[in-house]
Amino acid sequence: MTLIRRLYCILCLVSGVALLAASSPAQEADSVLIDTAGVEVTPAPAPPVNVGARDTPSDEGYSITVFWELSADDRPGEDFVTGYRILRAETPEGPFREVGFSSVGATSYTDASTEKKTDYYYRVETQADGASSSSPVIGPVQSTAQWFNFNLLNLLIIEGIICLAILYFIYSAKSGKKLFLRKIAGLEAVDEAIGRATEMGRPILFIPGIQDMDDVQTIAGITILGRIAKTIAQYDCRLHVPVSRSIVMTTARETVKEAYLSAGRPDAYSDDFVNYVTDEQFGYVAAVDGIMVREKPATCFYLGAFFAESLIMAETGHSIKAIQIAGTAMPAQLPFFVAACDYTLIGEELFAASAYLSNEPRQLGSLKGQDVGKVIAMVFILLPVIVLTLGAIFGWEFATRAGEFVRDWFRLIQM
Amino acid sequence: MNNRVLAYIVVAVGIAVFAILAATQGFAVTMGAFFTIGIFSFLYKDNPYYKFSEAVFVGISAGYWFVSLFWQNMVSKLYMGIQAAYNTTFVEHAGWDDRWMMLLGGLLGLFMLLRLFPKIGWLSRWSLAVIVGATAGLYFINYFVSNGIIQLGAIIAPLQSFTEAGKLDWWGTISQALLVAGTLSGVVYFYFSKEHTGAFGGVAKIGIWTLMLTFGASFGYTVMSRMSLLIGRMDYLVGTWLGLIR
Amino acid sequence: MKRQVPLAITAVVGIVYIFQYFVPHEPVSKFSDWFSDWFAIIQAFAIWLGALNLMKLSAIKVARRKRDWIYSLVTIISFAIIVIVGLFFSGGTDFQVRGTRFMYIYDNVYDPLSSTMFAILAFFVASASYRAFRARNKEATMLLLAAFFVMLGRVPVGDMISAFMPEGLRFSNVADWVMNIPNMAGQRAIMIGIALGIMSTSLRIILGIERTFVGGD
Amino acid sequence: MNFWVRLMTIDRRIIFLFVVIAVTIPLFLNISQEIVVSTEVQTGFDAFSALQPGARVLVACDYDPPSSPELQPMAVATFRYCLDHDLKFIIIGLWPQGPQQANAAFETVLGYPISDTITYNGKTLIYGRDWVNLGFQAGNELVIQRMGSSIPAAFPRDYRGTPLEDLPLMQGVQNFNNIDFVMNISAGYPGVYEWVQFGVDRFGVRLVGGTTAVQAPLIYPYYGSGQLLGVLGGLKGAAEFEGLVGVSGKATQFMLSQSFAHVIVILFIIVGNVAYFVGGRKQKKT
Repeated sequence: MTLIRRLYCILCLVSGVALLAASSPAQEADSVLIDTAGVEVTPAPAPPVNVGARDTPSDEGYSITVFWELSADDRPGEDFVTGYRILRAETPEGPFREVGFSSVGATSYTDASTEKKTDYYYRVETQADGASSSSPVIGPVQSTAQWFNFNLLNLLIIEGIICLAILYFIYSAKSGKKLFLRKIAGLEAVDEAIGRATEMGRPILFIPGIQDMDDVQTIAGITILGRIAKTIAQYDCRLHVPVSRSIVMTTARETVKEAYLSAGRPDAYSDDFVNYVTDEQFGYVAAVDGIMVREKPATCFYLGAFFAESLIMAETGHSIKAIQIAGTAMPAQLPFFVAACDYTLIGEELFAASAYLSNEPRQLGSLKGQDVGKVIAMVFILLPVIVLTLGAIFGWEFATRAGEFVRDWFRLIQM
Repeated sequence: MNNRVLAYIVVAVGIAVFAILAATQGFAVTMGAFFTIGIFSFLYKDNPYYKFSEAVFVGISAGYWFVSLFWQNMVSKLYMGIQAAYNTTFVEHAGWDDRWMMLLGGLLGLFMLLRLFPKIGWLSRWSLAVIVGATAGLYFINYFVSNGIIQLGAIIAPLQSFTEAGKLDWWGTISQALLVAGTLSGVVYFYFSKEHTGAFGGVAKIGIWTLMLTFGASFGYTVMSRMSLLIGRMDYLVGTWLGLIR
Repeated sequence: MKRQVPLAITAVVGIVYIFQYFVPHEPVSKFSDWFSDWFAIIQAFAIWLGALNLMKLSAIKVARRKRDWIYSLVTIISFAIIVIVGLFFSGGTDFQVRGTRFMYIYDNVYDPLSSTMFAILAFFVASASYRAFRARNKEATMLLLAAFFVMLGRVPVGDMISAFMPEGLRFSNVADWVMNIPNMAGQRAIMIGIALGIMSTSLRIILGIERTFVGGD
Repeated sequence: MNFWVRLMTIDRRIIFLFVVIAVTIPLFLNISQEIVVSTEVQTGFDAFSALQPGARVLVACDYDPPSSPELQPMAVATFRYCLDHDLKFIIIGLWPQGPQQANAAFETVLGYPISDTITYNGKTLIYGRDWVNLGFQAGNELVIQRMGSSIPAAFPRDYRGTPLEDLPLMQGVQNFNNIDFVMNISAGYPGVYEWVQFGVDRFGVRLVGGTTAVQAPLIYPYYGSGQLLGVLGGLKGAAEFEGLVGVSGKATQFMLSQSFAHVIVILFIIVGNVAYFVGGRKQKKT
């Protein structure tokens, strides 16, 4: 070690002792030891400076963030300092126990094990192999909960924009503005499919997925059932909806009943249209397969959240030569529906279906709003990518920074 | 007549075979194998053996869920929850306990049951309204965060990538470009308020191709998965039941 | 009344549950936990409706000696057996601990049945690929190609038969590429679409524009 | 009727028969084949092996017997690895059968039924100190969300009703900050999807997902975006993982049947297409 370095260490040591003298007696003791032991043993590293602690913002109130400035000995390229110990106590006198450890170069630590409305005192120790030196005790600090999570501000803004777009079009549509919507093959085919069943005098099978009402896909499926049931009521054709969840059964009955009511055929409705089989995925499929091969429905709708059973149904449906219209937001099942069914609503189309079938301006308006969302998404992909690429090609600092800013905007979503 | 006799013979032989195997291989595993084969028989065609297995399956599984929900949700959650809340508030006098909120759940549950009484059945709509409203609210954010925003953030990166040597990695760059292009065209395919014609239609076309490649990939993986399950089943029949492997 | 109140409830609850995400402060931060409890409890009540419905239909079949009534009888019996065993002879709340009678039925009847039903898929996958995966047009061909490479690339044999090719073109690497580029692009496009779809569906429900489930429009 | 046309409209039961043969025969054969480890499995394993002895691993088993052919080998390999490297593990399940599957897998590793004290390679492990099983908890993704704020709140007791405070391993485990690593083995919903949405995005857990092959393509985007440290996809992923961990389990053993099955499906597709084109043209003429 050079003389300067040695002197420097002693200096740090003394200052450390001075600081410690103000803090806990225990610490004083061991630092004195180091002192008397003199420069023969590993000298104590400089303690971190300007140590502070504050309640972590935007949280539930169970954490405190401790921050500091690097110890004078914590310099890049030197492995003298090994890291920082964060110690906590509920009184200035201690006892202090370690709550966390931060590696070299770190300047803050979030202690996520605090209780609300309790005073905490912290100190941070610089660790060097064999020796350590502590900052003065700071505090008291309390952790409290906040009413808004500012880490999510960006999310709120993005969602806000899209919502406004959707709302705008809902209401502009209400005011009678004409909206163009492209045809969706699967939905164009619905009437034809129902008509076919009527001609053949065979029932129509509707499967609203196998998830419960706490899945938005099931809700989407049920809303579509509402539209379809209305048509079925008018065609006066038999509808069968076996379900795998009791709550779905209840909801489906409400929905179908209303559909028949609004179609002016309340007399034709019966609760037996909708029946519960079992919550068990494959028990349900076994039963539905049985229903298919025995009742031989002319048309099968599979609209909702599907898992493995999708193919069992689709293949059985095909073997009985039924027209099959499927739709789900489960990407893993889409290939089978696409391959085995006559029409498939892919992902978003499932959610658009009810609005599309309703033909009600406000509903259609919401679809237009979704498109705005897509445009926003595409812009947010394309621009930053271009900017970043150019930045990387021509080494434009500002471009790179701008691009990364946008990216981080999307990445910065956590609680 | 002949068919009937034949059927009886088949049934008799079947019972005999299973009886013997039950004796040699153990009753439990044979019962499992019995139902396994019963379900498989559907592959040949719908038949009484399958119908029987199906009926058992429906009954057993419905009962299974009935029992599970009863002990886990009705008893452990609702009853014990309220009990614990009662203790904190009235026995330990420790004030409010969040588990009191379970009562609200119980109330909504009762509303559901009121459907059994047509006069007041409409109250069940209130429970449904809560469920649907909460689901809508929760999905509104959560799905968008994990599948919208973060995916967007993940795409945003400079197109060109470099090899360890620091040279431009052409293939990597092209791939990255394709990734972005594929995603964008895919989004275009879902665009509702414009006819898929002209240049726009062309992009949408690329979009559907991308989707098809995606589906192909899923399909490939699914084949793998499904085959694994069948292997597992065959292992059960041939190995665990009949003990023919090693 | 019967219609307006549910719509109002939906709207209020929906909005509350959107905003709870942004509010870390109690009790709001607890709302989603509460909902999970409520839903679990509602399920526990609702299944009585389901079970009763199942029993009713089966009983009617048996009573009227409809076709295949005997199987409905089997359903009723097996339901009764497991419910009685599960409620009264399996040690109450730890009915799922190994060794209970309930688990015996689970392991030797329920499990083989569902596993087999699941395994049946293998056959349908095969027949579907034979029947439906035909290069009818460009789209279908795309799907085929991707499936082909992934299927071969994901099993050792794929690398055996493509061992002669340069490293980058071995099936496993091609499969990786398909997974990481086109597959990921497609998945993302689908996800973004769905995310928007869900947003506007939720919005329609909360605004009461989509109201089929509480009846009528 | 011409041969190709007949081939096109072949009775699917014949196809079924082929499948059975293709899958069953290899079970009796004993051909070893080299298994190439894919990057997503490798990175997952690396994240695993970066853990120091004594680290707390949360093993979330979200599957039931039907999917166990694919997933059980992963669980077995995971526990084997934890035991070999003195990692402490906490078992939970969002599926009712998950924790039992975990116990079964654990017993496969040990080779005998679990008890409160077990010995493995001379090491003595004590329940509650070296591993715990917190059992099943209803509520799907919301359970994960609750664990983010407080694990004791989400799982007040372990699977046999012991309060958490009586389990040494759970001392000082407040939330995900006190968990070093999460291994999720899932067959669907709730599963990796939900663990990413709630565990990773909201609480920043370090997550590796083992899934059925069906799920794998769905979670690739999360791997690409760095939300997942690794992906074990289906039986192949399991076999690769077994290879890295150094066990020759069911997955490795089943790989041959797997290869055969894939080949036969591909043959079906090819034959189907040939028949379609040749036969299709003929059909138009006649």
